[in-house]
Amino acid sequence: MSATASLGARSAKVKPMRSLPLRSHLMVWLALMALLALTAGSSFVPLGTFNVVVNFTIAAIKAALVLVFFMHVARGEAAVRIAAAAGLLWLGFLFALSFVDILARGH
Amino acid sequence: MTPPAALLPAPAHAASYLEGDMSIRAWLTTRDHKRIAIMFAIAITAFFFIGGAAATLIRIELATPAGDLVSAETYNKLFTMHGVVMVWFFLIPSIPATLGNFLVPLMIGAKDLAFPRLNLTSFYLYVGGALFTLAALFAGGVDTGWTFYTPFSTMFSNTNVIAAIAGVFIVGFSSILTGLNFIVTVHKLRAPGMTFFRLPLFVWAIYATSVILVLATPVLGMTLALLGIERIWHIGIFDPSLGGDPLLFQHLFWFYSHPAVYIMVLPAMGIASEIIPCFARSPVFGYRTMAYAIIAIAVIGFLVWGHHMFVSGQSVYAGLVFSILSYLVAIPSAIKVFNWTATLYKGSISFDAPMIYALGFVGLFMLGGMSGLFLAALALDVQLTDTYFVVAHFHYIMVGGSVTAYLAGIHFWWPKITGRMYPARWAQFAAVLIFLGFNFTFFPQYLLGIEGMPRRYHEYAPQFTTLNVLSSAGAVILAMGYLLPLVYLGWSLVRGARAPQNPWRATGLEWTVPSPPPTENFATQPHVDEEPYAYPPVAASRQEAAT
Amino acid sequence: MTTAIASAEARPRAETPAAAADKPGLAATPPLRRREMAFGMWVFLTTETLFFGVLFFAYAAMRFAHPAAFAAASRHTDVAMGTLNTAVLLTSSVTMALAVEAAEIGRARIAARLMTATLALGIVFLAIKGYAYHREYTEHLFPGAAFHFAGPLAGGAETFFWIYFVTTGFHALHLAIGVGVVGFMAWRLARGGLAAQSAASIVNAGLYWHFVDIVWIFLYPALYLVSRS
Amino acid sequence: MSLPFMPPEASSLASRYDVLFAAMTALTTAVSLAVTIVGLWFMFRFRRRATVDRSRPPAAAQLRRRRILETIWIGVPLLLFIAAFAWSASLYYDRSTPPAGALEVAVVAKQWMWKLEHATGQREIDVLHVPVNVPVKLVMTSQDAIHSFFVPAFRVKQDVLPGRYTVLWFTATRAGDYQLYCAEYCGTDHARMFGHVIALAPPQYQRWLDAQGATTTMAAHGEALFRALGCSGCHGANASVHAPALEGLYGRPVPLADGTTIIADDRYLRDSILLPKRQVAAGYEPIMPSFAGQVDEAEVLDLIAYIRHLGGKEALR
Repeated sequence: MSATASLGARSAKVKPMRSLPLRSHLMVWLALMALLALTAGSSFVPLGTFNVVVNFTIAAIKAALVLVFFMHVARGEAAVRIAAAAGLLWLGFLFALSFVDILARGH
Repeated sequence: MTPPAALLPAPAHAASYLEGDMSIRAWLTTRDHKRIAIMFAIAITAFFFIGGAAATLIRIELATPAGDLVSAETYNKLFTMHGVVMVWFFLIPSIPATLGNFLVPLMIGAKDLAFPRLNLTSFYLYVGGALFTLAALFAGGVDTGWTFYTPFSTMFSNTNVIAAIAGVFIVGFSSILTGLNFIVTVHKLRAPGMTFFRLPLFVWAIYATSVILVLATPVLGMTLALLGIERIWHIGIFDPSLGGDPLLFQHLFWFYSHPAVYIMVLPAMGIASEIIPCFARSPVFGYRTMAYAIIAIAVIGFLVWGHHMFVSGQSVYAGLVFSILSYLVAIPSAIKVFNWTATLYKGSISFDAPMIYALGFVGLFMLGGMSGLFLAALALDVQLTDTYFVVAHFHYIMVGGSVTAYLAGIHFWWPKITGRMYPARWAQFAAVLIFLGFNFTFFPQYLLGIEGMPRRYHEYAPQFTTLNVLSSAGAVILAMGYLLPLVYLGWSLVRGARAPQNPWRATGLEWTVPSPPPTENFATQPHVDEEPYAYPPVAASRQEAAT
Repeated sequence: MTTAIASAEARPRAETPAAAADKPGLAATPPLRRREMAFGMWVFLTTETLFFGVLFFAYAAMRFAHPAAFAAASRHTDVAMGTLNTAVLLTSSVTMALAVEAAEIGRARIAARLMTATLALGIVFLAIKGYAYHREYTEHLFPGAAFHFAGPLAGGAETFFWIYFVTTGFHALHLAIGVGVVGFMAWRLARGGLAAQSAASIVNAGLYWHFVDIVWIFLYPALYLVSRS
Repeated sequence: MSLPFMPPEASSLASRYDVLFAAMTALTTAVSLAVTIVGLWFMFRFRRRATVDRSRPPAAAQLRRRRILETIWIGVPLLLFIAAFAWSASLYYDRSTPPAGALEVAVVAKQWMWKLEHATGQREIDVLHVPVNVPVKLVMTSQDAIHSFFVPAFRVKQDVLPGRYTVLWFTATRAGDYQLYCAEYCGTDHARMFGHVIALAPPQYQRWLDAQGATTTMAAHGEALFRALGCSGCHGANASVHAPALEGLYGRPVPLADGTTIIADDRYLRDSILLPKRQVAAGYEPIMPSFAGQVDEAEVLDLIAYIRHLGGKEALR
């Protein structure tokens, strides 16, 4: 199988790592903690509707950090990214079309 | 797609999956996809006849306008049982878990599915969940209908709702694991040279079905969980007296249950796409279009659930959006019907039993699809929804479509699966009988719906009598039609002639291994260097010589 | 389910290159099999996305129906404990990610320790959550006959707390399963090294753990931060 | 026109519906027949024993022809479908939009009966009398499960939900007795939740109204209830309690305590009576008790009629 051959070639190129990537993980942890502080702090500031926007934007950024640095979603194969995206896309279908009903009730 | 000539006479000593350890214990702990497929087939056949028995009682009751055979409570429990058993314990697993399980690894040149142990887990989840629900259905019964609409199911039904949905919840995990297994298998275990656009359309169909299983089933699972919690607690999001919204349940339920229709019918389309080219000796018309159509159905099929809710009180705008999307999903289905028909052109057609079943499927699916166009039309749906028109429509798709195609597939691959031939004439006769019996049973129901007879009625106004009697009479023929294969296929297991490796001269990797296939499927790794459906150009056949 | 996927056996396959066997940490599972397993896990997580998605959908619909009640009820959740728990879970994701890295480079003992840290953090999370549940229960915030919420928005507040308990309950259940799996793997790793517990399964356990973390990342603002200003 | 198997055409929408139905039937029948005939012809002509030219054009030409054919049978259905959608959508929109000034009837569905109350106060069970050629608007709610109001002869159907009002309208065009069904499964006696809509020519309708004897209107019923329940103690002109005045309230925007604004429609009034704490008007204490359990759905509709009357929308007598 050609996929197997190329996989073998690719893994041969990867240099075996001998130590833990402590530094990069520490950076991600700091970023996550900073974002947590930011979201918790900002929600005590009255911003009106923007509180919701800020909170969920920060949540999305945190989730993206976990996905990229811990789950290596960008490093993997295309099929993995499609699988991950499909879940979100289909959830989007559920929300979008249901809310066409919910938001327009009584009109 | 043919392997090197040296391989063709397969080594006679390779033990088939039906040889070796045949003890019950070996079967119940097997990880061989072929044996698991057989166990699934036995289980779903049992559930088919349980669901069928409920259907028979329903039709007998409806032979007269008065509710005289069973009480209203019993009738409601019967159609609930019929729906729950047929949808979740027969139709959803039918083709994927049996033929799909057996054939997908063979068709793509793999030894097994990606996760054999998970496959077995899936079987036990299915059996466990189904028996659980069945126990609830028999011990007291459930009267909510298979749709479990709130707030009836949460507040007003006094029956075993919790137990029933718990079983369905468990069976849902079986669906998810089966779908997951197929997706990974198709992505990762294809033989060298078996590119995506060389996959048999049956594999495409099973792949698309798996995508739906994986994306839709969790929504059903959580929705049923919320329903159950709400029924126990009496607080939740569906109950209007507590500020909830019963339409949320309908949205979530149909987000699963509409795509579930495609779980049932896509594999059926896959089977037709295998059989028609084979018996027409003609490559399938527009292979790529057919593959794209499968994917289009799987995706757009998720965007149309609201057409079940045109009179539910959902907003008019939502109705408009769901209606236009419903028309869009009809396009790829129409393409498939046209392409199957075009496949016959310049073919060399023989009418063996699988072909008659497959052509019957195309006809019945087309009639069902056409009635779907009425139901997608907003104004027409207002009149027709919740009447027998809908009942006829989805039985044309699910019974006329899926069950007929399932039987087509069983007859097509029976020699491969069992290593035995069945009596051809009997099979052809049964195929015709089922086609006629089916139309006799369900066509009158279209007319009943047009006349305005609501569904789920235990007794009805006298003006509906004639058509109901016709339908019940047709059901007798249909029931006989369904019992026949049980008899002659059973007979063939004992007395049938030994099947050759490729009785239909079909293309496809599954026909390059002995019948029945060896435990390891392939003696050596197959390599694929041919396009699918490379049926011999008719120029080479004997008819040409005769011209 | 995770265990089932993670422990599906690595079948010997004709096309498996033997070359991978000499790489430390990858010994137990051929690369192709690893990719099958990882892809299977991702597909499983996709189903989990939809599974939790229904809860977020219920939340969104109900918050839209009862905005004021959700704001008021959310103020009764314990934001300090919620924030602390978020920090705990985020940290556990870091230790889990490091454990996976360690297993990948063949450092079984370090991986086992990091996984132990992860599961300890998971238990801390569950303990804090349990304490929060207890407090909410004694404050009559648990939906049902004993539910009590002063003011005009009791109905919507009860719906909020119903969603609160259902979503955090399902999340806690997932986390508890994760704790069990990670604990079991850490134990096998500590006893038999990577021969006993393949790195490939640890990768999958890690993916699952991070997913459960991500669910919480969204639950935190949804439940604790509706209206704090 | 009346198609075979169709119920009688007895409403203004029915004939429009039937034309659409006939068009759709013609379209689907034509396509089904065409596909069937072509398919059967192929099956016959290219049966295995037939001696027939089976040679195919070269691959490139074949591919081109296939593309053209597929484009046709994707494009043509698409256009037909868009036309069918537009036609049915316009009819659906009309069906969902009751004309102004329609005669109103309140419908309360329960397991397993229909309770109907005319604006003029006549109450009926499982039978609804309406005049022909007058638009009738039903404001419907359910006391328990979901039901569905279905009159085949009028080509109308609408689910009836608990906790909410749904609306259905029709104009009967022919006098007669038409069957009324519950179309949404609602439990044991779903099939027996059966009724009649009796359409009468205006004189007969008037006679029927007169024969009902002296009745009080829904609004008057509501007024009596309003006093009996003690609503006037707080909402009346001389009340000492600080409660919103109800005169002219109906149909107006109401600012709520949470900063949002809501239109005081049927649903808002219903919720304010049964679930008063859900939406509290700005500037008022949430002191109103719930009347859930004290009034049934029909009485809520009477109270709403009275409040509408206070807004000048409805006559009291």
